[in-house]
Amino acid sequence: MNHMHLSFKSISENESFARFVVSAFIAPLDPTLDEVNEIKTVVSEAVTNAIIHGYEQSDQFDIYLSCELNGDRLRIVIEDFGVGIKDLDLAKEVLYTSKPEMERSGMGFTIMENLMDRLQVESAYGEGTKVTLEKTLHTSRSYCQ
Amino acid sequence: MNHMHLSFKSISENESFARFVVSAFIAPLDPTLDEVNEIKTVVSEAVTNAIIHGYEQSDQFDIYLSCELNGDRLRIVIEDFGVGIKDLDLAKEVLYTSKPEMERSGMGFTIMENLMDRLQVESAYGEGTKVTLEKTLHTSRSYCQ
Amino acid sequence: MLTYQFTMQGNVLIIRLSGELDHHSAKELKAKWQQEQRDQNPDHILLNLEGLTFMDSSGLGVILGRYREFKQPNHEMVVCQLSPLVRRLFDLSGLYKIMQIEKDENLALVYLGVAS
Amino acid sequence: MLTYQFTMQGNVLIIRLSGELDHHSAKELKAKWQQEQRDQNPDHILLNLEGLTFMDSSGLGVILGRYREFKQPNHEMVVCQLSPLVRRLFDLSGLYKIMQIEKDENLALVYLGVAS
Ligand SMILES: Nc1ncnc2c1ncn2[C@@H]1O[C@H](COP(=O)(O)OP(=O)(O)O)[C@@H](O)[C@H]1O
Ligand SMILES: Nc1ncnc2c1ncn2[C@@H]1O[C@H](COP(=O)(O)OP(=O)(O)O)[C@@H](O)[C@H]1O
Repeated sequence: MNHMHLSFKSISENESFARFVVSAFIAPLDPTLDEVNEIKTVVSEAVTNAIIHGYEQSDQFDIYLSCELNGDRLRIVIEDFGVGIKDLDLAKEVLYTSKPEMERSGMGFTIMENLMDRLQVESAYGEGTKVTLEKTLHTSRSYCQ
Repeated sequence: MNHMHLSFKSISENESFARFVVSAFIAPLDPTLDEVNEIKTVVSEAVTNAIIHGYEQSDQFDIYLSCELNGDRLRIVIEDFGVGIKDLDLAKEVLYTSKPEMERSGMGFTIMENLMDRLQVESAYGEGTKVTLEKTLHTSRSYCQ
Repeated sequence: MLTYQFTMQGNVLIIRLSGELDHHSAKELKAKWQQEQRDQNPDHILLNLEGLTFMDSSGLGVILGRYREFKQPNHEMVVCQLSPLVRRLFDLSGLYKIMQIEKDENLALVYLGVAS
Repeated sequence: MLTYQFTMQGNVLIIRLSGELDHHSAKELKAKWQQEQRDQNPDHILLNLEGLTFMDSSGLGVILGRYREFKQPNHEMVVCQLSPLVRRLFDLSGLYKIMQIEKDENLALVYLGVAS
């Protein structure tokens, strides 16, 4: 069992920082490179959404990221206290984006859903959004145990 | 200006995690490899102390690490809510250690003091210890500005 | 960090990306790419992703954005050297169906009729 | 992560460390080192730090601990391949004065009278 809680400024420089932190956190499990890249991708999607949509690119707020490892089961929570999502079903649709003028692809939630075992989105309009991502890592270490 | 706040479990696996997080946080400043290694060293000293001395190797507690970047000025705070330090002057003496049986070298504070511009230790016996480390990074980026 | 290299080969603008393509780096890439396109006025574009160590849906967005600006009957845009994960992102988004994907630069140049 | 390689060359136990030597990895290194010393019963020890990408004061502690156990008039322990930062840690702690430091394995073996 291991866990960590992180908060950081909502600036785009911190997208790569967040990816790096999560990959360092899971490193002791000796995950495959593919797994690391998948995890980095979903973290990047959720953190980018918090910056662009949640906080509408204001750098005055913080994003909250926590990770929990239970054996080889990883849970990642990414939370913002920004604008929130009015229509969650619409938001999760493939290719739907509320910011096409920013060249968003509308693929964030679809990618999170596809690369992880489980995606849960909780959001209250005007209050914020909490994304929970779960995946069992098929690491060399867990195979050996 | 950038900042981050991190908490993580007091287990020795997280010593390298803490080092990595701090080096990823300062990466956008493009610091020299020497500077990165110095920063990693002092973070490792303070986090190890929190695990060994502060929490006496119990894995039931959390360590708090925060970083603040103001231009090229870096401030790192590492805090535990463990046993605290009775005699701070003694603790800071070169080669003094309260745990020689664990092969501690008693060099932690001396190294932090030498590798950083400023070291501040606040501790209350029975309440915990807070170590503040400061350094101006002589990064390529700050030279260019 | 993302780095890019722009080269003209015949009437083809070759764009080689290295490093991490995310929302942060996509902003700068878009500006440089548009500038280069204006300056060089190429007939075709070849995008080589071989050097990418990371790409997410912001990468899809910037690529699709350029594709939409550029694509005309006499203008082709080809993408090559997709990692398995990037290939998966192209699949999920349907980009795989609308854009021309090739294995490497040589095959892409053959496709564009500029074999080397 | 720390990895180690133990080799006997004549009467010298050569220990080569790679990776990160901190409090976490020092615990395991101590056990392996003591075991190897018992098994091989060397006259001298040569510690090569060339492969280390990180070392802090927990590394000083485990090295000093082994030095204290081993050092006798007929037993020498030599350390080589210190990075500038590790060299600084040795300086600060005074270890630089009490232990024999050499540039590389060859010079260390010459010092031990086992030139290769
Ligand atoms: N953290 C968030 N806060 C507010 N709205 C969000 C957040 N995350 C996603 N959304 C909404 O959901 C939509 C779909 O998100 P996503 O699938 O990631 O696509 P994209 O980011 O490309 O728009 C966004 O366009 C936005 O309207
Ligand atoms: N976080 C802490 N909590 C309690 N005591 C501490 C803490 N950090 C340091 N100390 C005390 O200060 C002493 C000196 O610390 P340091 O110079 O790092 O040497 P070492 O860790 O090798 O003992 C320790 O032996 C311990 O008694």
